[in-house]
Amino acid sequence: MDLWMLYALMKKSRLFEEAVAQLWQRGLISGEMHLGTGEEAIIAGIVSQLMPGDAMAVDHRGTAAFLMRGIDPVALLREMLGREDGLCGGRGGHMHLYSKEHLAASSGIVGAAGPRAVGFALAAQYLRPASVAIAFFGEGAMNQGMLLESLNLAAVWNLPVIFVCKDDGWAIITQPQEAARGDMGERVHGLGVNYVAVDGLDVDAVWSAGSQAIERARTGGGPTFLHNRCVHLEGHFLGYELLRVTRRPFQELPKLTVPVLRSFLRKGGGSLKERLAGMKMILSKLWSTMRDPREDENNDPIIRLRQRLMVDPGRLNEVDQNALTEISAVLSAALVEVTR
Amino acid sequence: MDLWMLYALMKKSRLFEEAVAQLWQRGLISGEMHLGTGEEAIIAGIVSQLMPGDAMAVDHRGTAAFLMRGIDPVALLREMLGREDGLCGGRGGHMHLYSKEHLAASSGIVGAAGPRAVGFALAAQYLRPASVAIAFFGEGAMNQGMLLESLNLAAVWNLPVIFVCKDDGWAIITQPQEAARGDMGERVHGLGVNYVAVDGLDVDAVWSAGSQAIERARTGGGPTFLHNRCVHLEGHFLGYELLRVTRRPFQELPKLTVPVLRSFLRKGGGSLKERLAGMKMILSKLWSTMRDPREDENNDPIIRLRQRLMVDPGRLNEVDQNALTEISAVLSAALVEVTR
Amino acid sequence: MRLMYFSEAIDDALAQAMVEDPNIIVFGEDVLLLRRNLLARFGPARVRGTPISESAFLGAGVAAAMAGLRPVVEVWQVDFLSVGLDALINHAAKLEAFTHGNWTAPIVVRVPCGGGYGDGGQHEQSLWGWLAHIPGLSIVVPSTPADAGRLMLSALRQDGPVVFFEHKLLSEIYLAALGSGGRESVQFDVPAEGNRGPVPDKWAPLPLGEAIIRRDGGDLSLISIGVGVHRALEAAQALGKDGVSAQVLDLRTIQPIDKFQVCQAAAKTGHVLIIDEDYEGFGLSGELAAILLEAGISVKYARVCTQTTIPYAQQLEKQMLPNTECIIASAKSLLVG
Amino acid sequence: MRLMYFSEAIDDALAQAMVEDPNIIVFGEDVLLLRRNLLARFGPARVRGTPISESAFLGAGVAAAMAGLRPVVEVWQVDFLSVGLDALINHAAKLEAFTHGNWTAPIVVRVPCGGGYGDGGQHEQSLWGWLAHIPGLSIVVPSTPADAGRLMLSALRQDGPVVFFEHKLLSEIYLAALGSGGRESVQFDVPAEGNRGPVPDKWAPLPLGEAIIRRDGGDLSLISIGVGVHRALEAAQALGKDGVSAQVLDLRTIQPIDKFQVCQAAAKTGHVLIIDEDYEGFGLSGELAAILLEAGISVKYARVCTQTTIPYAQQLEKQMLPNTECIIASAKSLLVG
Ligand SMILES: Cc1ncc(C[n+]2csc(CCOP(=O)(O)OP(=O)(O)O)c2C)c(N)n1
Ligand SMILES: Cc1ncc(C[n+]2csc(CCOP(=O)(O)OP(=O)(O)O)c2C)c(N)n1
Ligand SMILES: [Mg+2]
Ligand SMILES: [Mg+2]
Repeated sequence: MDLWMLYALMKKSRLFEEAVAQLWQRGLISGEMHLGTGEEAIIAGIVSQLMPGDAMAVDHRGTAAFLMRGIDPVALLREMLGREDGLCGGRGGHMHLYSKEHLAASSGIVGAAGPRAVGFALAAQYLRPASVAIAFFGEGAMNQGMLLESLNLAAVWNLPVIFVCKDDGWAIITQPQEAARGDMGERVHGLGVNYVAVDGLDVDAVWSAGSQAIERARTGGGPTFLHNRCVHLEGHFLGYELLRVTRRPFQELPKLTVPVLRSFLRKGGGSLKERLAGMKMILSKLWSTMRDPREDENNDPIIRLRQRLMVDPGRLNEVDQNALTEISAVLSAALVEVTR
Repeated sequence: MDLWMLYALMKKSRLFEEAVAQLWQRGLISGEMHLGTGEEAIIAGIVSQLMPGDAMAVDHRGTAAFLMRGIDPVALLREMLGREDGLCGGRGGHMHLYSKEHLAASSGIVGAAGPRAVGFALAAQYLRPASVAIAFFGEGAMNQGMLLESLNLAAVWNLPVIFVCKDDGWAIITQPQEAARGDMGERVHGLGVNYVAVDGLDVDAVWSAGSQAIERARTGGGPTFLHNRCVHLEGHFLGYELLRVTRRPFQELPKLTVPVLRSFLRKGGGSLKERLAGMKMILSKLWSTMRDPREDENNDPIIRLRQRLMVDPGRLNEVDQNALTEISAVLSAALVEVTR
Repeated sequence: MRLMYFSEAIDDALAQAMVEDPNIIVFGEDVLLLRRNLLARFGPARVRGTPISESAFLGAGVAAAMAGLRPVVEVWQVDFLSVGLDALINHAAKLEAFTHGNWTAPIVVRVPCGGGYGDGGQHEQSLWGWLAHIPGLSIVVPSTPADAGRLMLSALRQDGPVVFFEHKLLSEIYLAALGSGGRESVQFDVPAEGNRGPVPDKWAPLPLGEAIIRRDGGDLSLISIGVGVHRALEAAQALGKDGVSAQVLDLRTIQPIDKFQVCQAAAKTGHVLIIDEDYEGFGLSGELAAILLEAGISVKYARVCTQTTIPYAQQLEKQMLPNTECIIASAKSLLVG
Repeated sequence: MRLMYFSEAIDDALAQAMVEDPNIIVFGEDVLLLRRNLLARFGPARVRGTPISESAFLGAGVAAAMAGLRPVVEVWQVDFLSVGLDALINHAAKLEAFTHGNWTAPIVVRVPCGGGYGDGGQHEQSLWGWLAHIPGLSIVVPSTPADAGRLMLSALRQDGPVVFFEHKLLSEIYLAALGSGGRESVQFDVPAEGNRGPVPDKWAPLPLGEAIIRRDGGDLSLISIGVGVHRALEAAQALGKDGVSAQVLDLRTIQPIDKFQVCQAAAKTGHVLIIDEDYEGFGLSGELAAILLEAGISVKYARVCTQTTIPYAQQLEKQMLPNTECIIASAKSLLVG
């Protein structure tokens, strides 16, 4: 494992996504935008180990994985800008990124990465022995039947799949304690798949767990599930309401609370107790976001890795500079003919 | 628990289904026919404990459950005969039996009993406190996403559902070792549901486990999964090919093997090794059926229960006679105007 | 009369119904966010979040309806019904037939639909004509706040299952949640009358199956539904300037469908142009053609529908979805040809 | 020329293709039983059973196709696609569009369909017109053994996904497996020519999108697909005795659909009767009406389709499915009216 290489991957991905965020804010990218900022250690730890012939099934948060897989960043950005010369001719957009040569495919349907990785791995069994398929998805997806089915199917067919769960503790505004019961490890085991819990903020840990899982898969040992915890720095997607409220409470809080309070007070409906219980749920959502884990620098995998790499500040600075230069070049190349 | 009452239920159900089988053989009942013979202990052990307001979601093998729930057997039989005065006006047939007043509903879609029982239980929470909902399904259904999802949902909402898995070791011709990995108990636990393994051939055991599960559900303790093993005496459905071969090998075996052998020998295709592996799978299916567990009387829950009730042969004889009389009466009532 | 936004109107009518009928409950993913106003008024027992388990919670909704509740079950987008269709197709839709009318499942499935905000092909489908193919489902696609609220009220009074389509381009809630989020730099082609409009002080149900003429005209009948109605109205106005008098018929529901008004409109002008944001083939536009032919009404006919998978790029997306220019061009060539 | 049963012909053509192309694999629930002949010839690596996990294995099939295999994925009955549609609707069908033509998923989904053997409303649906609504799927519905084998060969050569419908009433394998099992006391109304017929010694592909005239006639065009074609032929013969000369057009595939022959047939006789075992509304019969109206062909039109959920009782089932008597009656009233 080369921490410097991993750091460079993560840093470039971060800069790229930050640029995407700005373009989105300026209205140059349409639709929803789910960033992967905060999960870079997970993506880098896995994707850096892929070889030609390996495949990747990605969810709605796939930019980092595509970037780190070595897919042309200019084409990627042009895709998001909806240009004819984008990765998919502007037809897909950020939730529907595809690269046939890299066997990399995204999907906006929660859980679909599971069956897809199983199919990729099945093809590998016939056509590309010792190749593997990765599925990236969130903890929310682990309540989706097709993903559960696909774990079992991968186990039954002993396929080289690595199921990579990026558990940020949120599925839009839904938290695991509201949406799932039972232990994740047991759930995965009960579907016949090897389970490993990993600190998804530590690229070292992800890389090591990933390395074992991938090796196991390449040598016919079957699927593994890596359960990685992380924090999404921009919440569910750009413009995420709860985060907006947290970040600009004076402007945003009234927009949310005034109608809620008005409704709370309206004649007819639940008892006071019921209404209060409802209010409490809304407030607790706000509260959970207010205790923003993003404020703790330890929850940013890049900051964490930097601390380790500080042993060589000169080299770190150089890598940072290179990343900046590279992404700036990508930006200018992609934006030719677009910026007004 | 009243073993005599349970025996009577089981015996009547057996006689009823045997009559159904005959009518089906005579062509008076159309379509597929999945009997529940062999699983009577499971059904009786659970259904006998239901109260008004309790609900039942049944799969394609639902006749026994409907019968034991006290739904008019004449209407039931007339339904299978496709008559206007059948339980559903002849519109449903044996896979689509419904009784609104009993909150009992079947479905031919494998796994659908799960979400349905969850919905029934949800309604119970609002409208019929302390009522429960039962889901009946096979072990094959435990690979169907919607059933897996519904276990989790029942746990999240802490619903009064009893998931009753009737594990006969077969899903048509597919056996669990080919179709599932991981331990069933872990799978269920990992979805947040209390798991209990039960000997489904022993009505006593089912009743006791069921009683605890139902009590727990009625008092707000949430869902339980009962994993009951059993043997289906008629195989998957009437006319089941593998069983036919076993039972009438001289007539049936050639029909199956001659085309297979011809294909095995055709030019072009797999290597000899691959072909032999294919042949071996077919033979092993036949072999599994040949070692017919049905030949062991211990696998018939009614025979097993009789052995215990032999302490009072007089009473046993009386119960048998009553069952016969009752089912004969049902038959003649249902068949009025039908038999030619 | 009050002024309301589209989804506000639906929620308001729903709230009125919830006050009257304690058996109405609402659930779906993230409804604690989407229906927070209802949550604050009716409490968490009647407004519930769910896991991302569409098969399970749609199925549960159908069964809860069978057992006495009136669930309004929400799915994030109609496109995602693909993972949970069994409950609707094989259960809700067939129950009444299977039981010879004895048992029904009065569930309302609330689904955002439609495109024009940049999410692309897996998130902007319409699919109302698709679902209408299955006997036993009612299909409602309102185009104004007033209709939306009133049709929600009717939906809640049906005996059987209703799929209630809420066009995202009309819905202030979904637009904010999905399309624009925290930015003010984007603008969508939102039909003003569809997005906000007058609604009654007290909601009264609008029966399913009643189309309405949104604009009268004698040369040509534009028949549409949802956002398409507003595009048709815009086109009709432009056509008016060119001396073409176009009528606009808003179907409002397609199952049941108002055959009478369809035939009347067609017979009146002899020229029918269907505008449908759902896919062109094997859908609403075809069914309308069959209705006309069955009635023996001979007309000139054309259709402007979504041809294939909706592309992401803004310009391509705009061209793919039925737009005013397309409608005008088709209308003109229909009248000439 | 050889004589073959319907499914035997499909399997035979499939086997020929499997010999030529090692990337063709077959999987689905219980295929070890259903395709045991292929299993014995090609081995378990190419013929695989699956758990009852339609979402997972259909999705896996689509992805395997993306990654270089040519999977033939089987589902027990088209009705059960309801639990696994996402893979087809949102993935297989959209891939080519999403990638601007760069990537496709050449999967063949083999689905038994249709009724007439007593399983009722949740097991006897047709749904071909339903799936045809989704752009990006090819839809094949053969009516004879020869067509079935040849169309399977074409399906295996398509770039994109194909749904291959196998009517249970034509299929000796499904009839034995589902309808009659071990008894000889039942008899279904199986069209003889559809169930067994001459097939070529070596299979050659039949291009998708080519309809065929099964019977010529000048008064009336019966347009159908699958088992409906045989019912139409029977009706045409009966009509012939009454002096009505009816033409029968077998569409064979509906996506692509042979617009040219549809229009030609309609223009020739001026009277069109659609016979479709799929549900009537928002489906094939409507699309055909639209095709005619778009082409400006004015005809007398009627349709005999499945009206609603198929009832279980034999007599009711027979009445619900398009049957010869119905077709004859509709034809006569169309000619008179
Ligand atoms: C089948 C389906 N249901 C619902 C959605 C709407 N949706 C998009 S992302 C999301 C949350 C996903 O949560 P998780 O899997 O934890 O991933 P995260 O966004 O947290 O990375 C939901 C519900 C969808 N895209 N697909
Ligand atoms: C969704 C779905 N897929 C496939 C089928 C076809 N099918 C009917 S019964 C059955 C086997 C079910 O096995 P199991 O759940 O173990 O129940 P058992 O028949 O053994 O009682 C299958 C595959 C179906 N009815 N529904
Ligand atoms: Mg998450
Ligand atoms: Mg079983």
